Amino acid sequence: MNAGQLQSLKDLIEFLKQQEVGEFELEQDGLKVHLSFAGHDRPAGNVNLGHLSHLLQPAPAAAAVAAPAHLPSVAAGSSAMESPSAVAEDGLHIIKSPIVGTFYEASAPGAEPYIKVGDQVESGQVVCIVEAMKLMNEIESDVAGEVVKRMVASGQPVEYGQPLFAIRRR
Amino acid sequence: MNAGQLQSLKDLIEFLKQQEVGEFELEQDGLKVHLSFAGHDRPAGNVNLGHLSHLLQPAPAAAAVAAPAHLPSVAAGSSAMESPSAVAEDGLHIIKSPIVGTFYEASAPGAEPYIKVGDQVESGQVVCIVEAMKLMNEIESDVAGEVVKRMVASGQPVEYGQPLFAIRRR
Amino acid sequence: MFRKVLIANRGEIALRIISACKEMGIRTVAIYSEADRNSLHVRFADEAICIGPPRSADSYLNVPAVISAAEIADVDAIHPGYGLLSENANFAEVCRASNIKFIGPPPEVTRLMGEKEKARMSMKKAKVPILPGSEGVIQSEEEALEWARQIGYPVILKASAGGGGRGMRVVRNAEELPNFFRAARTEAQNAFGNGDLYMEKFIERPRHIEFQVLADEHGNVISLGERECSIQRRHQKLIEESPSLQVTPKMREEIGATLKRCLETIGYMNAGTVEFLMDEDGKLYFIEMNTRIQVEHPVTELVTGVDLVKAQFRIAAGEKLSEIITRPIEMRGHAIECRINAEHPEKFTPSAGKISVFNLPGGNGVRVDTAQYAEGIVPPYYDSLIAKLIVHGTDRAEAVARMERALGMFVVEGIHTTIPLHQRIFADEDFRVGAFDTKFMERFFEREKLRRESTQ
Amino acid sequence: MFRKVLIANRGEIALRIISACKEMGIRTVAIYSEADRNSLHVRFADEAICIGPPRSADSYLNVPAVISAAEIADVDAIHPGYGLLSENANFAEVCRASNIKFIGPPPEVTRLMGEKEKARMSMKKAKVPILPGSEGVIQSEEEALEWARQIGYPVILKASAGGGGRGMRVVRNAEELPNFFRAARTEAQNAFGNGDLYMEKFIERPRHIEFQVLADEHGNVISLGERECSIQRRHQKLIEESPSLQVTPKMREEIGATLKRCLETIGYMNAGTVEFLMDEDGKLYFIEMNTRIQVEHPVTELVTGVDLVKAQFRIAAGEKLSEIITRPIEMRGHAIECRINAEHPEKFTPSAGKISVFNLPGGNGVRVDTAQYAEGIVPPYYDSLIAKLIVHGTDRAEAVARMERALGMFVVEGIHTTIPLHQRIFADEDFRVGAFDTKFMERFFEREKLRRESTQ
Repeated sequence: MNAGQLQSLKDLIEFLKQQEVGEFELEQDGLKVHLSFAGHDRPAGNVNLGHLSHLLQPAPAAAAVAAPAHLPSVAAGSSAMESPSAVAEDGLHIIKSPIVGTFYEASAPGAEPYIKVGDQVESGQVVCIVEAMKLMNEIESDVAGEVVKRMVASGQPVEYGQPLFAIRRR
Repeated sequence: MNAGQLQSLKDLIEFLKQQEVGEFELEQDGLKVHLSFAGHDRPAGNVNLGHLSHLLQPAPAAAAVAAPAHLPSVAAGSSAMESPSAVAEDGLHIIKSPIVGTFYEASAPGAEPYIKVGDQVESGQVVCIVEAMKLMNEIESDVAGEVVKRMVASGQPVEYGQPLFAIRRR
Repeated sequence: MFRKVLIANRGEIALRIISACKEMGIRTVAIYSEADRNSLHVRFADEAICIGPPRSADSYLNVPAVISAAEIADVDAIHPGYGLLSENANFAEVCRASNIKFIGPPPEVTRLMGEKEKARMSMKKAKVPILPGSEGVIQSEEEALEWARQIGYPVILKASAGGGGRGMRVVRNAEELPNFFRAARTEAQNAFGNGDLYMEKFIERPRHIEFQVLADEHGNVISLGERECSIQRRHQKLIEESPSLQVTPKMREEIGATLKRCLETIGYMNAGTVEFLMDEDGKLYFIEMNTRIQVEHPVTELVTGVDLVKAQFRIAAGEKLSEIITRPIEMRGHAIECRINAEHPEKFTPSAGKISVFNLPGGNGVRVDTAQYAEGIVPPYYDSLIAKLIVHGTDRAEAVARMERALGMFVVEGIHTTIPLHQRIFADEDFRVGAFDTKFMERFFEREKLRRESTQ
Repeated sequence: MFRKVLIANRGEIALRIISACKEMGIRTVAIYSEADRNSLHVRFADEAICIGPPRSADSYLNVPAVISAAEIADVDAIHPGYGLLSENANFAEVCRASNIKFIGPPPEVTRLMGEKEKARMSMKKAKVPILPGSEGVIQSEEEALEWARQIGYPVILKASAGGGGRGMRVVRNAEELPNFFRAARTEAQNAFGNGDLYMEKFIERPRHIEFQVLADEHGNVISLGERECSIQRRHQKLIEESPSLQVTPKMREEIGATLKRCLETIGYMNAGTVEFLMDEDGKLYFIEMNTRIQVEHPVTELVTGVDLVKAQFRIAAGEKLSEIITRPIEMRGHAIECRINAEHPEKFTPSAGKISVFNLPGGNGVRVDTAQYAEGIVPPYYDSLIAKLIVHGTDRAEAVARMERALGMFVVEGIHTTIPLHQRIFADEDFRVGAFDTKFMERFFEREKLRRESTQ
C-alpha cells in the first residue's frame, strides 16, 4: 500500500466514523478491507429479517436466520421509529410502508404508475397503494424530491416499515 | 515486511485506534492484516463464568470444606498447573496441597510443628502432613526460604491445590 | 389439517404454538412488532412479518394489520394464543369473513361468555352452581333480610354503581344487617350518586379452581380435570397446580358431567376454561368462562398427557374428540407451574432490559416454556411473563421438591424476576401443606413484613 | 435415607444425581478436577472439593483422592454415575471398607458381571438365551463343521487371542468352512503368535436391545422394559428409544420374568442393564450386563414414570421395591434420546472449546439433561457428551416429530455438535419407519457419500 492509498484509506475511515458507520467492507481488484468500529454490536442481520420477500421463501432449517445472540440487540426501548420513513445512509430519503399489505404501483391494473424513477414528487403526493383487507390505502410521500429508486415490485407483499422508494430531497 | 511498510502499518494502527475502530481486516496482494483492539467484543467471558458460580446460592456454609467460589478461578482448558505449587502475585511462593485430605502441622498430636512462621526451610524439607485414607503423607517444600504465613489450621480438611504456606524465597 | 397458520401472539405462547405446528407438519407464520424483531417466535417460525411499531395497539392488537399479514402470507388459520385478540369476538368474526379459520370458539359463543350475567344465567340453567345473590336491586331492609336468609350468612352488600370497596359491607348475621344496609346505601349514594345495593354470598377465603374443557365441532365436550390457581397477587396468578387437593375424584366426575351437559347445550367449541370459586366447605360456584387456551394449560397437559394446543388444531380441523383422545382421561401424578415474571420480587415493578445470564433448569420432570434467551431483551411494552417453569412428580410432595430444586437451578441475570419470591412461597409451611386460598399472598406478605420488623 | 452423598462424577450425570438428591433432601458433595472448577455440578452441589488436576487418572479415577474427599466431607454414601469408577469393583470394595455406602451392586456382583464368560454362563444357567458358540478352542476342521452344524449358519470364526478383525471369518455354509478355517488360523498365528479359534453364531444385522432392571437388597427384582439402542457409530450409541418396536408385550413379559428369576438367583442389587443382540428373526441373545445407571436411562424414566436415580438411592437405603414402585410397570407412550456430543458432525473429531450460544429447546414433552451453559467450556479431557435431548410422545411418530422440532430449537455455537447429524438421521426414511440395526449408521454414511458424489 503506497502513501497515496494509505491516505485515501485514512480519509475513508474518518468519513466512515463521521457517518457513524458501524461496519464496513470493501473489495476492489486485489484489495479487500473489512472494518468495524469499537462498540458497534455485530453484523446487521435485521436487514435480512426486514425483507418480507426473503422471509416468504422457504429457508432451509440450517440457514434459518443467524442465532439470536448474534443479532444486533435492537434496544427495544429506543427502537421505535418516529415515523416509518427515514433517512438512509447515503442521504436519500426512504419512503417506507406504514402498513402491512400488498404493494401496487398504480391505481388499477394497466393504469399508469403513480410515480416512476426520475419523477419529481411533492410532499403529500400519492406514490403507490398498499392494499390491506381489500382496502386500497393510498400512500403519500412525506418529502418532496426526485424518485431515485423503487424497491418493490407491483403486486409484492410488504411488511410494516419495508422500504418502498428512495427519494433525493430537494 | 520492510521498514517502510512496517512504519506505514504502525501509522495505520495508531490511526485506527484514534478512530476507535474495533476490528479491522485488510487483504492486498500478498498482504493480509487482521486486527482487533483489546477490550473490543470481549465481554469478559471467563469472569462471567466465575461469576455464574457465585450467583444466587450463598456459598454453602460447609465448615469442613472450602467453598469453590473462594478459590482462585482457573481458566479451564489451559488450567493444568505444572505443579500444584506456584508463585503468588506478591512474589511469595505458595506451597499448595498436592492431595485432598486433612492437614496436620505436626507428626503427632502435641508434637512440635514441622515449621513455624519465621522459620527458614530448605527445599525438600517436610513442612506438614496431609492425611488421606489413613495414610500420613509428608509434604515437602519445593523451595528454600522463610515461612511467611500458614494458611490452614491443623486438623483442617484441604482440597487439591489448596494453599498451605507462603514462603519468601531466598 | 391446516397447511399454514399465523400465530397472532408473541412470547412463550407464540413459541408453544409454533412448536405444536412444527410437530404436526403445519407451516407457521409469526407476526411481530418492531420491538420483537429478535424474538424467538420470529426466529423459529417458517415465516415472519413485521406488522407495526412496538405498542400493542398498533401491532398485535391491530386487527387490520394482523388480517392483512394473514392474507399476504396466505394462511388458512390463525391461532390467537391467550390475551391480545384471543377473546375478541369481532376479530374472530373478521377471520370468518376473511375465510380464515380462527382457532377457538365461534364469535357468538365468545360473545355470550364475555357477557358475565348472560354466562351466569346459561350456567345456572344447566344446573352449574353459581354464586347465590339477590336478583336485581334491593329496595328495603326487609327485602335485604329476606335475601340474606335465602342466601345464608355471611353475605356481602355491594353498590350497583360501585367499585373500590365503597358501598360495600360484609354482613355476618341478621342483627347487624339493618345498620350496615343503611350505612352502605348512604356511602354508595355519596360516592356514586346512586344508592342502589345488591347482595351476594360472601366467601371469606375462596379458592380459585378452574376446569379445563375441550369441545369438538360435532357437539362433544370432555372435561380434563381441574387446576388450583389460588396463589394470586392482585388477581394475577403466580402458581397453578393440578390436581387440586380439594377436589375429590367424585367431585371431579360430577362437575365434569355437569360441564359436559351445559357446554354441549351452549354449543361450545375448542378449548375453554370454566372458573369457579370454592368456599370453605368445598362447594364450587361458577364465576366465568375463558374461551381460549390459558397460560397455565401445561399443568393439565402433564397430568393428563393430552397436548392441548395440538388438540385445538385438530378440533378446528374438524376432528372428533373420540379421535383425539382415545383413552379415558386419568389424572397422573401432580404438576405445578410457577410463572417467572420480569418483575422486582418485592416491589413488583416490571423489570425490562437485557438478560445477561439465562440458565434453564432441566432433568427429570421439568418443563420450561419460554421464548427468552441469554442476551435476549425483555421489552417494556408487553406483559412481564418471561418463562413458565412446570414440574411433574408422582405426588404433590415430589412436585414441590422438584420445583424447589428447579427454581434453584434457574439463573437469570440482567433483569429482576419472581424466582426468589417463588422460592420463599415454596418454603412457606401453609403453602407446602396446601392450606391456602386467594388471600394467601396477602397473609404471606404480612407475615414476611412482621418477620422483617421483628428482626430489625 | 442418606444424610450426605458424594457424587464421584462430572457433567450431566453428576447434575442429574445432584438434582435427585436435592429433591430427596440429601446433602450433596461434588468433586471436581481443576478443569471443571466452573462446572455446574460444582455450582449446584452443596459442597465441592477439588481432588486433582484435569487428567481423569489423577482426579476422577484416583480412588484415594475420591475416598479422601468423601472422608473429609463426611458423607455416608457415594454415587458413581456411569463410566469412571462406576463398574470398578475395587472402588466399591474400598467404599465398603471405609464404611461408605456405594450406590450400586456389591463388588462381588460387579466382578461376576465384569468377567464376560462367567456372566454368560450365569445367564445361561438361568435360561437367559445367550449367543450360541463353541465351548473353548476348536481343534480341527471337523470339529468346526460339527459346531457350525449345531449353531447354524452363518457363523463367525474368531481368534481367541485376537481383535481388530484379524483371524476373523464369517462362514455362510459348510462348503466354504474348511478353507476359511485354515485361512483364519494362519492369519491368527501370524498376527498373534497363536492360532486358536472359537466360533459364534453370526448375526448379519443385529439390533442392540437392553432391559432396565432394578433390584432391592431383599432379593426382589423388577424389569422396567427395554431400550432400543441400535443407532450406534463405532459402538458408541447415538440415539436410544423405549419401547422397541420389535419387542411385543409378550416378549417383554417373558424376558422380564426370566431376568427376574436369573438376577434374583445371582443376588443382583440396585440398577442394572442387561444387553442383548436381536437377530433378524426377533430372537434375543444375552451379551453382557452393565452394573450401573446408564446414559440412556431417561427414556425408561419417561415411559415408565419411575425416577431411576431416586430408586437407586432408596434401594441403597434399604427400601423394598414394593415401597418404591407401588403400581405395575406400564409403558406409556414413546421416548427417544439423542446424545448431543461436542464433535464435528462429519469427522467426529472432538470439539472442545468455549460455548458462545446455548439455547435449549423446551415445551411439552421435551427434557434436557445437561451441565453445559452459555459461556461454558467443554474441556478436552473427558468424553464429548454435552447434553441429552429426550422427548416423550404418545407414540413413536409424535416422539420423532417432537425430536425434530426440538433439535431445530437447540442452538449451540462456539463448538461443533452432533445436532446436525441427528437432524439428518431423523430425516432418513429407514430411521423413521424403524427399519434399522447396529449397521444402520454405516449404511447411512454410505448413502450420504453416494448422494454427495452424485450431486457433484
